[in-house]
Amino acid sequence: MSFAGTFGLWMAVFFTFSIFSFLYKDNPFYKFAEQVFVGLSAAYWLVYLYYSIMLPNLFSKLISDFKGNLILLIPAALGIMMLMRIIPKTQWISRFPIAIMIGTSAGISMVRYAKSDLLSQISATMINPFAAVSVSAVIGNFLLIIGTICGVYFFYFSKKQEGLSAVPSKLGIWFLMISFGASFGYTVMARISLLIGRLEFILKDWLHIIK
Amino acid sequence: MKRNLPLIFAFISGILVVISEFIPHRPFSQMVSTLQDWFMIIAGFAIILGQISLFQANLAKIKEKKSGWYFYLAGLLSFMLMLVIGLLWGTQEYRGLIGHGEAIQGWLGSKPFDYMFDNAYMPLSATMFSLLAFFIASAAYRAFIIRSFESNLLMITAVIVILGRTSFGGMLTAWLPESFKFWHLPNLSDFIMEYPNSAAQRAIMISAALGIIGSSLRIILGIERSYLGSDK
Amino acid sequence: MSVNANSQTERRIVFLVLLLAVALPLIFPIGWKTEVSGYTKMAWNLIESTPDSVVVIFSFDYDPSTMTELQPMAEAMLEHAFSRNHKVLAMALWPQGAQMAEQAFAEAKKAYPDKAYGVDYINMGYKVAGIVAIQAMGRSMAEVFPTDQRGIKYQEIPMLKNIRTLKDIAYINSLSSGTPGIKEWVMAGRDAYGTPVTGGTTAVSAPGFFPYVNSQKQLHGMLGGLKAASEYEVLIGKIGSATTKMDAQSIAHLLILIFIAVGNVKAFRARRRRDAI
Amino acid sequence: MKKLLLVVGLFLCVYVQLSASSLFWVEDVPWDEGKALSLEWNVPAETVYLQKADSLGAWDLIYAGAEKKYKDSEVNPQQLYTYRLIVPRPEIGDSISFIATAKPIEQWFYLHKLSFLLILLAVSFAIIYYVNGARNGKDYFIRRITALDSVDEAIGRATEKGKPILFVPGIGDLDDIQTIASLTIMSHLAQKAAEYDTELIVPCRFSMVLSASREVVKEAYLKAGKPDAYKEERIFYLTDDQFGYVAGIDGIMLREQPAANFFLGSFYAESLILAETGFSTGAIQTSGTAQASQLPFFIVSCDHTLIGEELFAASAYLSRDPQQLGSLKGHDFGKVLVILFIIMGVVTEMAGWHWFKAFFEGAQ
Repeated sequence: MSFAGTFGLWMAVFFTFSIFSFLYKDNPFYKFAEQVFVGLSAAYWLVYLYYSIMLPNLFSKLISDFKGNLILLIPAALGIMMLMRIIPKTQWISRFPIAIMIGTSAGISMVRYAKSDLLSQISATMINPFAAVSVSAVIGNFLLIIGTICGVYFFYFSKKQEGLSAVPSKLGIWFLMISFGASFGYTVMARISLLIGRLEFILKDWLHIIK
Repeated sequence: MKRNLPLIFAFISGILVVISEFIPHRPFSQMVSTLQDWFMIIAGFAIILGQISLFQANLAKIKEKKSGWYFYLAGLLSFMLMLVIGLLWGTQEYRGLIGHGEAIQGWLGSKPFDYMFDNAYMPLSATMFSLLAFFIASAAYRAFIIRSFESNLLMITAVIVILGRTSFGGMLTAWLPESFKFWHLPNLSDFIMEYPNSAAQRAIMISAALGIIGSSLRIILGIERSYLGSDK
Repeated sequence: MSVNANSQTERRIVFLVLLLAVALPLIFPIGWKTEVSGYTKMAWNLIESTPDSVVVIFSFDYDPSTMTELQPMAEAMLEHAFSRNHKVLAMALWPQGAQMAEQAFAEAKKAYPDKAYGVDYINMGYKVAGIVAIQAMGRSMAEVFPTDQRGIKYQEIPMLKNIRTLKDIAYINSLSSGTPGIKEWVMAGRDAYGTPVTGGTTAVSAPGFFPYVNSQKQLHGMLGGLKAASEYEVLIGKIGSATTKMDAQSIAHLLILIFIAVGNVKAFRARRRRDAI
Repeated sequence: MKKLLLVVGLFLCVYVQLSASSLFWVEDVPWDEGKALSLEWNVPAETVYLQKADSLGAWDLIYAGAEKKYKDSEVNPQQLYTYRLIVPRPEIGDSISFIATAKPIEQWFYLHKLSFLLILLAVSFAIIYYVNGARNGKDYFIRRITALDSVDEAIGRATEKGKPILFVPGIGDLDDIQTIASLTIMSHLAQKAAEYDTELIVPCRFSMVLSASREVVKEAYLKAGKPDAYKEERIFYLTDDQFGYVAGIDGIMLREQPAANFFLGSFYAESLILAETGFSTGAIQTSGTAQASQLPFFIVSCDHTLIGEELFAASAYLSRDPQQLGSLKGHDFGKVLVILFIIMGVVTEMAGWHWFKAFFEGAQ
């Protein structure tokens, strides 16, 4: 292997161990890796943003066909207004791009969530519970309908939840807890895979213990 | 004026987006994607703000010789290094300011930016991510304790699903007769994932969607405005 | 929740034991047999029942971030295809997929050293444009792949002499971790040209593809995650990296359950001690 | 409008002419953005081949199979498209072909989104109605949200110990409503922190979030009457990178040892890294997110967790601002509506009246 390759490998190994060392306790190696990570990644995203967004979507378009892309001057102006924050006196100007961005985001989120998380989830729950092949699926369908309704009711804020009205909300919590347990258990595998991936790097690429 | 005019802008842009969702005709049909492209461009400008903040903060710590200032110096240097090599020679797909740097590429095996990406950024990021394996174990050890009925539910379903996802979970209940197949651990964990779990996820999604619709509406109508700060 | 030195030590023990539990099975494989699920068996059947000497496509639609799960699948299925004497055309809808293919070939060659490049297998490299590329392959493969990864002309590749379009391919195997991937192959490959499609994906995205494994066989079974990969290794009788990694997974899962049990015993004791005072 | 009608009428005439063949016809998909054509044929054949003329007039195969219809979504509005259907006739060793053309049209309303529009309007009007009610002095009740009752306690403990408070506004940018909800909660916290003279640390992942956070905290200090205590450098940017950001926050937690951590907003895989590191430093932790997949980790590792919608209700709960409470009442109206629709949907499905569900499904 070339010198650059070997050096790169050892650098990767060093950083891997430095991050792992954090599990024992805070130490200079972690501090070093942490600061390098923050610095590197900040610059990485700046460079990435410049090449993959600013250059093709703004600068190249304006340079190659300025008149045809006049509309792009609006986001460019808003972007520059955003940068006015650097000077304390002109800080208030940045409120315009912020307000426009937040207003647009609010509009986008409103329709997007109403569609994918509200409407489609409601219609997905409109099922005939008996239209299933097995007994367990019929029971499951009932659980699905009851669980969804009780879960939604759990989030009902404008009524004290006591007496009879506490029952569905209690059921709702049970469903939430079952779901949290299930998601936790389901995720274990993916997380262990991440560790296997790192150990594979150390044992295979670096130490050549496993093939 | 410094506060009310932005609020009017927020109102107009929000309403336009909502209306355009229902109108298939141009220019409305392209409004959302155009605005999202704009968002990226504005964010592209704005990232500089954060980087200046980072730069200044590190510089201040180094100047004041705060404890561990050399770590901040290392951070600053890695920032500069990545920025400079990225701009000079570009990335795998893009040409940098002074070309592709074939000579350096021959020596390093790839562009300096990609070399740093592969050998520093990637291992740092992947290792940080893999810490989750340890934390998921310590969280389970500490928190899955028999206490109240609710926490027991959490623990029991977690145990069933953890068992059901591996090879020995299947072995454990493989002796069950055909009529009890439902209780076979992989089947049981699939059942939990498919029904009670989906029900709760749906409930969270539906109510959170209502919360998001409400918050968005408050923003568009200008009721929620703390993000703009004060008038002074 | 206050944390004392005692519980810090406990945390460290948990971390260390977990590290060992994952590392040791990787170094010393156990080779636990996994129960084979229906979908995996279906995928295996497709490759097993396809006659020999046909040309098949392996599409590497993933990158290093999902290698842990997908590479073992690629290796196991590739070995199976080699054992059935299928001629494998590797391609990639993801830029880094071509490298993944190279690695998989290198691994499979260890078991089948006689397989020759260009005669038994070929790497055509990365193709942009996802579904559009697949549609174009339905019209003419030579147009989509003027040359292979190394620059050999399509017409000069022995194994592709009689291959003109996707219809001449016996089956397609897409190993995918997102878009473009299995879905595109099903829509543009199987639905439009009738070429059978099978594939593998990560455990997280697998449920999204199950609907395609239906009576119309839009997908001839599929592998979801490491577990399915190790099942495939059981079917071809190999203790490969999936089985080893699955051993590590199983031990780690078991260990977490032991942690939960120990945690409960400890809490129970502490409560008794409190009650006694 | 008249012109529009005329144009639509003209198109109708043209296409009736062109699609006169009753064996193969192409139609514009109605009520859409003019990006789809629907093709249907009625020919007795096992397999048919459908071709489309490209810009140069060459035929491209777009479908082969036994179906009787096809939807082409790769078209542009107001352009004429020509299709050819080839039906093989093996018994005579030949094939028959049909040609049809159509033009996709852009309309002014998505009809299939009607249910979506109605439900959105219903919820919005309910919210506006209750907000108005609140403005006119109506008082609305809100049930306890346990996770929020401990906020004062957490700040109090940080004050007692003389340690700072850490507030993480999630890893979403400003285009995520969860981030904005988090910022409104932060404004209450910052005000409290200012009153108690406790330091507040806010690391941010995005520059826009940084800008908004500074505005919010500055205003809160102003409201608390302590504008001089506001330290801009304590609200800072780390990096745009997900795990780089987490590595930085972990470092802060270990070195500054904050006595209270708040993780509110949108979180992904890093949730557990943050919560477990925070736990190991002994801080009181309050978390909240609408990201259903991350809630389990917050629940097991944090002292208090805002689940889903509670995150959006938090600012109303903390401020007791009548307008915010009114809006919350509007969400509750939405929940009643949802529950009713689900029950009606299940009943109609069981009765076999599928139009009800279909009406709601139209929106996708």
